[in-house]
Amino acid sequence: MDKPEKFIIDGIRLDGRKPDELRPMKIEVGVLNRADGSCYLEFGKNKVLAAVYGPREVHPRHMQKPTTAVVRFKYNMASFSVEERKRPGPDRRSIEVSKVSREAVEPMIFTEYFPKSAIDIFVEVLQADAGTRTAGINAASVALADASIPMRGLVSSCAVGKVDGELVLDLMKDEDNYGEADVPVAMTPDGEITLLQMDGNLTKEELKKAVEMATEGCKQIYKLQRDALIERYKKDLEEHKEEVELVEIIAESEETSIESTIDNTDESGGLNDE
Amino acid sequence: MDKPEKFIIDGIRLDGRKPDELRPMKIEVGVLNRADGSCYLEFGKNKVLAAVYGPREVHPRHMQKPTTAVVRFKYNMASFSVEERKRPGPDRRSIEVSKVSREAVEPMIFTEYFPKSAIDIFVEVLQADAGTRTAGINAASVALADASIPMRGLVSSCAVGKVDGELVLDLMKDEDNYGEADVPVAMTPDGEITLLQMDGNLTKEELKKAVEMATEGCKQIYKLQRDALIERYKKDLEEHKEEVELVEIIAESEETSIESTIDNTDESGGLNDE
Amino acid sequence: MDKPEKFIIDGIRLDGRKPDELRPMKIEVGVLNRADGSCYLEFGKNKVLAAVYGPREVHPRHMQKPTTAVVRFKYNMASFSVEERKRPGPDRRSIEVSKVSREAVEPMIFTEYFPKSAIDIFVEVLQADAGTRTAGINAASVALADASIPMRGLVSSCAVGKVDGELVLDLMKDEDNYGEADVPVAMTPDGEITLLQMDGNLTKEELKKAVEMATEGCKQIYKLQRDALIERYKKDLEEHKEEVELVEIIAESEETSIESTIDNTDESGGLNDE
Amino acid sequence: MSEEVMNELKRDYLYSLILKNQRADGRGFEESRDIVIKTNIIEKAEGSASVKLGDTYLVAGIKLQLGTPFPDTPDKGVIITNLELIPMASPNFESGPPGENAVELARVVDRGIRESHSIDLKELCIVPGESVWLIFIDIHVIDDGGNLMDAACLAAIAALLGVTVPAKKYGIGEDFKLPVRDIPIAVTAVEIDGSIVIDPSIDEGRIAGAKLTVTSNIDGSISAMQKSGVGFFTPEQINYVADVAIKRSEELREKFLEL
Amino acid sequence: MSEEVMNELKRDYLYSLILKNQRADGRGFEESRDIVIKTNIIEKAEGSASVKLGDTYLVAGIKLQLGTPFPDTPDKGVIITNLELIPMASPNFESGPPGENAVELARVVDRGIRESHSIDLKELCIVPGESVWLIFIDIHVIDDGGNLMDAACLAAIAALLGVTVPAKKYGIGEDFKLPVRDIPIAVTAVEIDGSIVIDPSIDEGRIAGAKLTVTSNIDGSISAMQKSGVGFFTPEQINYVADVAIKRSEELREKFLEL
Amino acid sequence: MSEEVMNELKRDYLYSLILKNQRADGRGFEESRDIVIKTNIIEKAEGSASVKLGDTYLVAGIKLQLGTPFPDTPDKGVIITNLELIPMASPNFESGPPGENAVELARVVDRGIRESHSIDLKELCIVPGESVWLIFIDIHVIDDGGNLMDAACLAAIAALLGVTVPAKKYGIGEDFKLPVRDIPIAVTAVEIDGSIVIDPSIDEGRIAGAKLTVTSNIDGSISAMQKSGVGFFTPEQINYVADVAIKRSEELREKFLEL
Repeated sequence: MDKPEKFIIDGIRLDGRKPDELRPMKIEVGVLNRADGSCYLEFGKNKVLAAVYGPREVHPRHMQKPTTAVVRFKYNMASFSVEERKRPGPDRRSIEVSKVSREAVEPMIFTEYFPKSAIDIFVEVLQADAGTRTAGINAASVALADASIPMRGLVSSCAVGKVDGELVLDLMKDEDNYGEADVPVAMTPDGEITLLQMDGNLTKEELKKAVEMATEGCKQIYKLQRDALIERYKKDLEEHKEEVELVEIIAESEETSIESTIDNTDESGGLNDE
Repeated sequence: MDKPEKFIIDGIRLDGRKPDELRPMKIEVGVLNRADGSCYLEFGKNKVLAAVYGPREVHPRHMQKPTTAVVRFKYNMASFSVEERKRPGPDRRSIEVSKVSREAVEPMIFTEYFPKSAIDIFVEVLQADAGTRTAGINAASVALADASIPMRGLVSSCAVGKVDGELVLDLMKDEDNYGEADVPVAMTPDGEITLLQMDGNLTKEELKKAVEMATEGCKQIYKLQRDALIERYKKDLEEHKEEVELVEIIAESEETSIESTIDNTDESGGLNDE
Repeated sequence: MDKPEKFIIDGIRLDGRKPDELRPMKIEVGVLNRADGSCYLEFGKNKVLAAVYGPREVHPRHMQKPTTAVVRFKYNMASFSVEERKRPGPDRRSIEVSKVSREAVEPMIFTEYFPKSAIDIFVEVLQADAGTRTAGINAASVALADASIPMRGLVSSCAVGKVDGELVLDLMKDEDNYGEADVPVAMTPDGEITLLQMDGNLTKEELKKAVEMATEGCKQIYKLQRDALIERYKKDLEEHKEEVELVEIIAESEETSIESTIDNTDESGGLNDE
Repeated sequence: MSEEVMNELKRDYLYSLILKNQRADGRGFEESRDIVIKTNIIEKAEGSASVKLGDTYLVAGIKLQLGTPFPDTPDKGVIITNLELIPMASPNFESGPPGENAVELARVVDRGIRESHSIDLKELCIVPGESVWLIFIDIHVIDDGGNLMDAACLAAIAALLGVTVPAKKYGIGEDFKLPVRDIPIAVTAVEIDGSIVIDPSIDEGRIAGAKLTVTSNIDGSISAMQKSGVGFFTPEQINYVADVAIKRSEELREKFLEL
Repeated sequence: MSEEVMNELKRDYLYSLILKNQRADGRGFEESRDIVIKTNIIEKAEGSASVKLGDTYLVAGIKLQLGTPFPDTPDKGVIITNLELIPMASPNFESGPPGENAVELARVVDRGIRESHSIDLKELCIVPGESVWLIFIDIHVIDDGGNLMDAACLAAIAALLGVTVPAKKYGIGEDFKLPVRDIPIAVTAVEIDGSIVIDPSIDEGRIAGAKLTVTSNIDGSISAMQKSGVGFFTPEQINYVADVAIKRSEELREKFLEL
Repeated sequence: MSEEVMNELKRDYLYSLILKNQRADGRGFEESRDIVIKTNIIEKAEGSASVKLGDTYLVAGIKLQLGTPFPDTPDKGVIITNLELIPMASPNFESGPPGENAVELARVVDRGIRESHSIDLKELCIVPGESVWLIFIDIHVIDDGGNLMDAACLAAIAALLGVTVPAKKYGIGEDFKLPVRDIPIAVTAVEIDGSIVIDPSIDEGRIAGAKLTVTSNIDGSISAMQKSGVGFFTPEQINYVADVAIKRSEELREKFLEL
């Protein structure tokens, strides 16, 4: 697609969203058998899988840390996930994305509980639209919870961008390609920022507003992550009926006032729902 | 060479062989100084060397197995061994050939005698015609015996192919290039199959017959391998005269009813016989 | 530059030097903060840095030697150091230069004092003219002394070449490109040769003379290396006044009869002198 | 250590079942696990399929690009098959370039498709010697539940069957369906203590001696075979596996795939 | 072991200083270390600069070559930025291909230059789609004294400002000055125990939680940001760092660099 | 550990022999081991030779292909020399890309041939700047019995002397003999406890301090030298080794090789 003349017409973006609206997101928890925790996540046309292994032994040994767990994060794109076939193996972009993604989730992990161990997080991008790193961080966060890794809270992530001189939430592909700025952000439930990158052109004032918009986006995503995890626990519990009520109560008490504004309609068509 | 019109004319193949006839094979045992066991083998125009080191220490340590020896097999083609110069280093083909070759000889090795150790087998192809993997397995098997690695028996290997719709033993280069199927096989003296690969097109019935033909070929090769090893022991014994009779008796008693049908005439022209 | 018609006119070379004259050399000691010892050295238009780390732990462990230190030498050219941008990472030339450079300095190191340890020497070429390996060895030798690694003496290095059928000391770039022979040499203060390479065409007699010329060149360089180290110690001592006289005496007593014939004029323009 | 003890116990248990003509998951020796195939799941790929075979899950994606043919087949398209055993799929997989298992899997998948002449490569030639279609078959193993070989072969051919050649995008005529002429299907059996079972689970795969994969075609002929593992087969066992594999591939074709 | 004890002690000491609004080298929280920039120090390079930032020392060299443009920007020159953490620079650096830190440094330097449109890439096109200038920015870290990011960005833009495009050498017209339109400057701050300090020394970098780099331009706008490190920032802290960074970059531009 | 004790004992024994002017295999200090050279042993190569030098055994193969010349020598063929220390040849060799010893061996072989102008590279130019012959010299070390350098040089030049340039196969005229103009031969000596011995066995090589290779030509001039090893030579020793090497190379040329 060539650069469109305008990205926002009468306050509506090319894919019909409002400037502050996220793309639909779908989250499935515990989709893999071998991994200790896993998550399949769709975010617009992004399709990503996250798996967590650990805490487990560190190989090679000299990478052990004496007082904390080592957290490793590998972000990888499938060869067929992008328009032009990608050569297998890590490139410079995915090395950087892996690093900042690890630094986005690691602050929430109680690594001190598992000295000399490794917690391995793998994110595979099966289909890439714009925003794969934010999709991957959202999925990784859920997979960590699914693996019962003790955490201070879930990390949620989305990007804010600038098109037609206006800030918009969660860039889709064309907005990303031709936009004026891209600011991926990840956040704790308390609004602490664990990922922040930016390229393009922003004024100080725009930066401030971008972080505020990202905060709203992350809150919505947090709700979806929580719902998906609760759904998962419920399913587990249906197989262990007697325990169900207890958990219901816990879930209730944790409920916050945040309301999901995304219609999580796209429940079909997933990779793993047979 | 372009594809010939016919590969078999009046029951005779392009190189003068009958359909069930092997190419000439020449085997020399103990040709290298540094290796614990070695073998030089010519099979048609194939010229291969096999060397065995071990049992020896495993590096890196974490590759050790607590209760058995690790068997490693590295098949490598010299850059000058083929028509078009081959870039040094392993390619995907040689990685696969190394794997199936190891799995062809390893079942015969008493690996349980050498826990935590490594037995390393190296096959170098100096000149490649068709059938280098079978030549390499034959040579490796003899080199293992020369290295005094305890084995249940020798493994023998040859291929069966299909040209002009007919099954033939031991494809040469042109038959391989233009043939309709190739089935490399390796066998124990008892006819148990430790290597079987196939590509091309075969019916069930042809497969059955192919395995039977390979069995006959392997029997002939087994005889040549045994003869070469006995020859080698004799030579050793000539330097230790007093022990010779005992071994003669052993050799006799092991003799089977298999008769070699190949004239092992090509005793000159080798790489190592000065 | 194309090949000039003559390299020596009326006994003077293209850059104004006499046949037995070195290019100007500038040596600064202790220029780096992190390294245990370091040296910045200009030799003609060559600009090189040497750093020494150690004795320190060996990684990986299996590279340890039980009775001596391991000496490692890594010669590396910056991508921008040469006319045509060099791809980062070691090529075959730098692997060989690293090896012979290590073997040029290692004989002078008391490696037996530091069993199981590593002494790491790094040479970075920031700008390459002809003779980078000799510049690197000179700098490495000084950096080893700066790191207080116990040594039998300093190693000094320069090349002799042949242009217009005549032997000349210390080839510059054009002489190197179009010359008839190049003989890099490194020497101990006692005239023992620790580096000798040669390519081109030399008679036995020319070889003899080349080594003699290199010996004279190395003596001059040795003086400069010593002066630079004394300068460095003096500077250190100025900060510890009371100790200064003692060292003056030591320096005096070590003084040899060798006189520097190089004007060490080029004291400005260095990388590190602010 | 405790892992080794577990493995020892598991091994003994599985052996004892086999002796009683049983398998841990209740299957018969000739019975394979449930299969779910989904196609065209990746819009960015020209073709794609996921296969769930018991606990095993993998995805194949097909990308087409223009490129130059091999010198010895100037009038034919090119197939490049790659398979990644990414560390997500198993605690035993490591990052890095494909090891011998990944290479073997990719090459056996490739041979099955190539040797059955499943893809009509001559129809993928644009200018002989200069320009042909390159077909990249990339297989991403996501959950290793055993018998990756059969799942990988199935995903590859299922993905290929849905490919539209994007000729228009490259300005060389109209898009067309990839000319697929055959449906090669691989069936794998392992030998455990003298018995032959097909579609081994991951635990069965671990305790098996030898393994044999037979890839067969619509007409009942065989296009690829591969023995692997430290063990052996008798000729009778090989003929038996070939029989069962051909039969089973017909069932799978009927149930899931058609030209 | 003793090294770890040392680190523990150092960490406690630095934390206690921060609590007293102090830094180990006496600087204020918004104060950066002394800077010395030298340009055109490598004659073989088309441009070069060394930067000394406190104890940190590195060299950037620029080489220009002819090459083909990227297919999606046929009328633009190409920037390739590479940074090597050579083992000379620190006992913690190892030989080998760039690791994640080197890659991140190179990419953030690159983004600052690229996104500020500092280089007018259209003027580096010779024949659209065929021949453009490739600008290789190679950064050699020689002494790691902390905050490599700011030093690397500074060296890159300082080196670029001195580049003459060697058109004559390639027989395509007269040499000309590289068209540099902006001077992006990176300023890095770290969070230590709730306080924000800029231009962290190596020890401060080690004990810091999160790190934030802000690259800003002549007009006060921001062209690149990068949070790294295992920690987080509040939105207020981010706005504060952006403010300080923009101010500091103006001072640096005034003192050292001009178009 | 016992290996180290053995090495210690062997070392002492060899040293004591040297002091008595003896070598373990009874040779004189200037005497080399038996040599057997066979040529044209690999039909698939344009030239080939095996060399047995005492216990050392290696094979050189020459392949010729068409390719583009280097930009700075547009009218000359190209020599590419590669040497592999494959793990078959010694328990000390490991798989993987050539290490420093293999690289050094290849480069010294290459320099001897190149600098003696042994191959007339101008006669290997087909179209200046576009098409020349590439000569691949691949040396496969099969059994390391010491002094690989001399054996490798010998195998390379012996193989080159038998090369026919396969012009016809590429459709560019008649085949012709590779234009070889000189026969560079390398002779290596080592210093052991002050004494100089030539053609070191593997054990002598291990205990030697320094090693010196001198490659000399038909006219008695030297085309390459290489000192290696952790040790040194006096100028007198170097002149002595050069003398012996030149003499020995004449004997070898007479006995084995001619233009």
